[in-house]
Amino acid sequence: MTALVALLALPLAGALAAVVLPHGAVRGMVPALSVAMLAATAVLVAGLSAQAPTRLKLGQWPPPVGIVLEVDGLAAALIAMTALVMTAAALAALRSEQPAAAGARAAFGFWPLMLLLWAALNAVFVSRDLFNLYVGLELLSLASVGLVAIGGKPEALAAAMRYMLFALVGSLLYLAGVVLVYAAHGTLDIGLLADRTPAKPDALALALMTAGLMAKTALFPFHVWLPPAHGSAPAPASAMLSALVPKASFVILLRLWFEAMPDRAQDGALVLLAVLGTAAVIWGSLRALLQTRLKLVVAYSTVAQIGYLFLVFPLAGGGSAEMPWSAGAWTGVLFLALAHGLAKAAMFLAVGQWMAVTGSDRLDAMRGLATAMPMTSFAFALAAVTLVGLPPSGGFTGKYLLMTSAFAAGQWMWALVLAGGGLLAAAYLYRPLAILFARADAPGPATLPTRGMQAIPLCLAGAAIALGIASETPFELLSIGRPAAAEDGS
Amino acid sequence: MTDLATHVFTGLGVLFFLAGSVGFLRFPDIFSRLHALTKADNLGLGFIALGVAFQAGSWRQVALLALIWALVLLAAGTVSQLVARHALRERDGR
Amino acid sequence: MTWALDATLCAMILAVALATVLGRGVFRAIVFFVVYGLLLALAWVRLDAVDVALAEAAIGAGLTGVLFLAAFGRLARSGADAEPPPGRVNIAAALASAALTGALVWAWVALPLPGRPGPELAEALPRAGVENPVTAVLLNFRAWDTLLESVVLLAALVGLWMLARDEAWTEPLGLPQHVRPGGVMASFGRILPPVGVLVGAYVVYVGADRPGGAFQGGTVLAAVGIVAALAGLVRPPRVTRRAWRAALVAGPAVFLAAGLGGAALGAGFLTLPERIAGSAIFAIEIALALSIAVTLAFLVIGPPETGLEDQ
Amino acid sequence: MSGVTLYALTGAALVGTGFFGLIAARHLLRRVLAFNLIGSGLFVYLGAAGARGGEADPVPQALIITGIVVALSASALAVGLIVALARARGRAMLPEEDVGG
Amino acid sequence: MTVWLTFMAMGVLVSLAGALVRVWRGPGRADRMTGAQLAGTSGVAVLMLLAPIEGWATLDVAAILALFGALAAVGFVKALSADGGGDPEEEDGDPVPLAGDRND
Repeated sequence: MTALVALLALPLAGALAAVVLPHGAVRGMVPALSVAMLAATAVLVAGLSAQAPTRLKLGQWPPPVGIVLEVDGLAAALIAMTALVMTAAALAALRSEQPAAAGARAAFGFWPLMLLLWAALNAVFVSRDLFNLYVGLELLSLASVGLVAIGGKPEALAAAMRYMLFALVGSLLYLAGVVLVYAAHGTLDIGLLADRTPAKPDALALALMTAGLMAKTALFPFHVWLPPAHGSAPAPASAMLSALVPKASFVILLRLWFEAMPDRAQDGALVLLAVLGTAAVIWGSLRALLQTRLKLVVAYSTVAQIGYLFLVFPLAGGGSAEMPWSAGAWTGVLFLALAHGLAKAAMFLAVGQWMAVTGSDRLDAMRGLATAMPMTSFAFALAAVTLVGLPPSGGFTGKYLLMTSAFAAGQWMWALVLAGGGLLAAAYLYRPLAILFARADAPGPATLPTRGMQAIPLCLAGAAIALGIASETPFELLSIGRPAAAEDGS
Repeated sequence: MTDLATHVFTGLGVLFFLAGSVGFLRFPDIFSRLHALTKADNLGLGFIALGVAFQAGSWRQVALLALIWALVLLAAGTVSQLVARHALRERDGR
Repeated sequence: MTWALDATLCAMILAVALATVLGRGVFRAIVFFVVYGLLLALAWVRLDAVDVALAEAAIGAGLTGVLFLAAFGRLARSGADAEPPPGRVNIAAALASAALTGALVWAWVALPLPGRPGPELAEALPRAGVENPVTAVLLNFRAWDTLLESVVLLAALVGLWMLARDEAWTEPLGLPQHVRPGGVMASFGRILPPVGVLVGAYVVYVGADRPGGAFQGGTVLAAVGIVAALAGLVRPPRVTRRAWRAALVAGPAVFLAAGLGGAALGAGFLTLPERIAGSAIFAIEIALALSIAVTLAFLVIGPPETGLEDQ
Repeated sequence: MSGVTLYALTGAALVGTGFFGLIAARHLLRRVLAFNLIGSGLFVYLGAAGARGGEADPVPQALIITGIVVALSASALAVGLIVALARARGRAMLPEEDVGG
Repeated sequence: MTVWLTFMAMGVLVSLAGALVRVWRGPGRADRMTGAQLAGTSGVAVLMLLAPIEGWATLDVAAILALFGALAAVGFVKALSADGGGDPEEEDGDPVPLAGDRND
């Protein structure tokens, strides 16, 4: 309980302090804060493994009067992944920040926005109140847009503006659904909603909220904002935005379809979500193949990887709910989400270091960089292993669980998507890897990042692999408080 | 008696408002239209405030009515002056 | 008869909204939007939601309007106020919009009778520390929403400041303002602030028992600051002034500290013990109103600018 | 038809009107205006739902006040972005939509 | 009394609609802004008329409306001055010319 409060309050307090304190003090505060957050995460996870989900009634008011927070395995796993990625991104930002070059403006803005983003993510992961989730999402979106705009170049401004428009539309659609839910049921609490008699407008509310969250998650065809936004933010910001932010709206989708309204999930709608996910895998991969800037390759890869997450809907919801294969699909998708977060953050942080060295993120500028910077190149390769889904990575575990579930359900086409998507990922990641590990034409760069700096992406990519090797612990964690719909029916 | 006063004053006030609007629509240029804004409407608002004051249950409410009217008067005076200057400049600037 | 008033009001709201969307010219759209906010405030009064009416009058009609007007002026000076000529009528968009409206109308008809937390709220209200139920929901029952909302404002402001030019970063916020000494605007800027501070403080103060509260009152105080700045009475500060940055975070900080205090005392995060709930909420409201006032004023005034870049 | 229903229908119509503006307009300031129309339309709808059956429900009112403040925050950031974008590009439109005119 | 006041409020709304016609037609930006100002005064009048019906807290809304009406108008003249910070009473600095649509 204390750990949960700390995980919510620390980043908020840190953000407030980062607005007031002088820059030097903020730089000193951030590592301490990250350590405290990691410690609180460890306490939270340890406390959770022993028992059922932790519930916190804010202000001691039970719903429908008050707001309930609940930490289940899903929330705890994402909080932990967020803590790792945020810490890594913060360390990378601390080490790469050059006050003279970056300017006092960017140096001032980065830390409050980053900490507000962290607070918003944790708040969304644990909230069980639909309107509270709306406020959390807005905080997330505004902080993200600010981080994209921090670059200040015209492309960054256009990307931030486009992001803002999609975020606004997404919020409004989600809000429309929330309004309908409250009008029909007089409560916003997910737990209470699950027990209410279904009302006629529920399907419309669910559709509106889902559409809004799809725009925020950047599911095809609402993905157009993502690559330019993630491509033009500073590298540590891109790492957070790509690894973490789409997961928040995805978690809300899971809460809606599996916890708040599982019995209102129509099979057709579930299949449609997975079809859009399939389209995202194909389209994102093809676009990634065509990019000449490495950051855009990585960003389009996020579009494709987000697509996989939507395969969970037909495999664990609707007619598949409480079937022998539904738990596997649920856990598999969460493995994919966690592995993608760690691997994607590693990639963006590695690219950021290469950009600092070569001055550009064009693919042809990276030729032979592996000789000079083997650690970051190895990190990129490990992250690629995870994204392709090769053993023994966390990506492999996720895909394996999903594929087994798809065959068991007789829905083999989703298995095909997983296999085909892996091949496509191998194709678009082979290009940068081949260039990196090619023989260098020119002498290596004169100044290199420190070894500690180069180790940061390696740690993240290593964690993504470790997720697959030691899959037992996360597997146990993710099964805590799994919604009934995704529970093993056997 | 108080009800009668309310009827009379609010009725008068609304008449001023309607007259002001007609003037505002029909007057030929911005400067004469600004007259409609400052004269007829503020007079109308004064009558309405007076009429409603007869329904008030406490002096606090009456004071608030008076304050609001004063606030609107102040704003209207300032605004018409500034907007007129602005319009003059906009016209001459072309 | 009352029904006719509602019908007239609704028709006018719709007409103004349509004029905002369909009329030519961005400036016209902005002016219609200002009127729209004003009419909505009337609608909220008719819907028995005076707290919302206060917020709408202050924020919807007032601050948002000033924000858009200032943006229009800046766009006009960059030559970006022009709109492209209207293309074909966008039939797909019209159909989608009609479908959305139709769906909401259908939902209204299909809504079950109000299921609302009436009994639970009535039971909880006496322990909330304030009599105004809306304030009780905002600052006690759903305090977590309100705390997050107060940092949403902060996130928007920090994001807005990131849009400043690097060379303008150490300049005061907003454009430099100047007025004719002794002119109408200068005297207006001197008369309005005391009145506004009075009204704003009053709205915050009565919020515990009657319609009003930190957000509405804070917005009025923000308006005072904006008028004072526009009239050249005060100069907006620089971003580097830490006292002002402290004012930005005071409200959320006091709110968070109160929430953590509850946790430290063993009552639980964001729990206000019944004995002190009233005074705790009052303290939070005062700090929040201050921060909201400063944040909103800065949001409208804009990021630091040199004022030299235009032409 | 009761007064409350009238407001709910108005809210629904406002959402549609704003949605049209959001899709059809290209000038970004107009789009942010349209965003505000949709938001307030939803709030009117919610407020009407809360006012059903006599006694006004305070929860929607609190949600709406929160929503109004959040909408203002988003509008302020969006408007700032538009101004910065117009200063950089000379146009208040997204590059890909800036055709003709 | 309720019926009478409601009727009067409708009368003021009708006059407000007249102001809206001017906002639509213009032709100048000052005409439109003046129309909005008139609408604001009418809104204050409606709120006053509704106070005995809806409760006197309505007057608080009216006060805020009056305050913000003035703010919007000052914001207008300021925003459209030559450098975005001027005063139409000053010697120099004409309003910004329209870049686009003249009838805007």
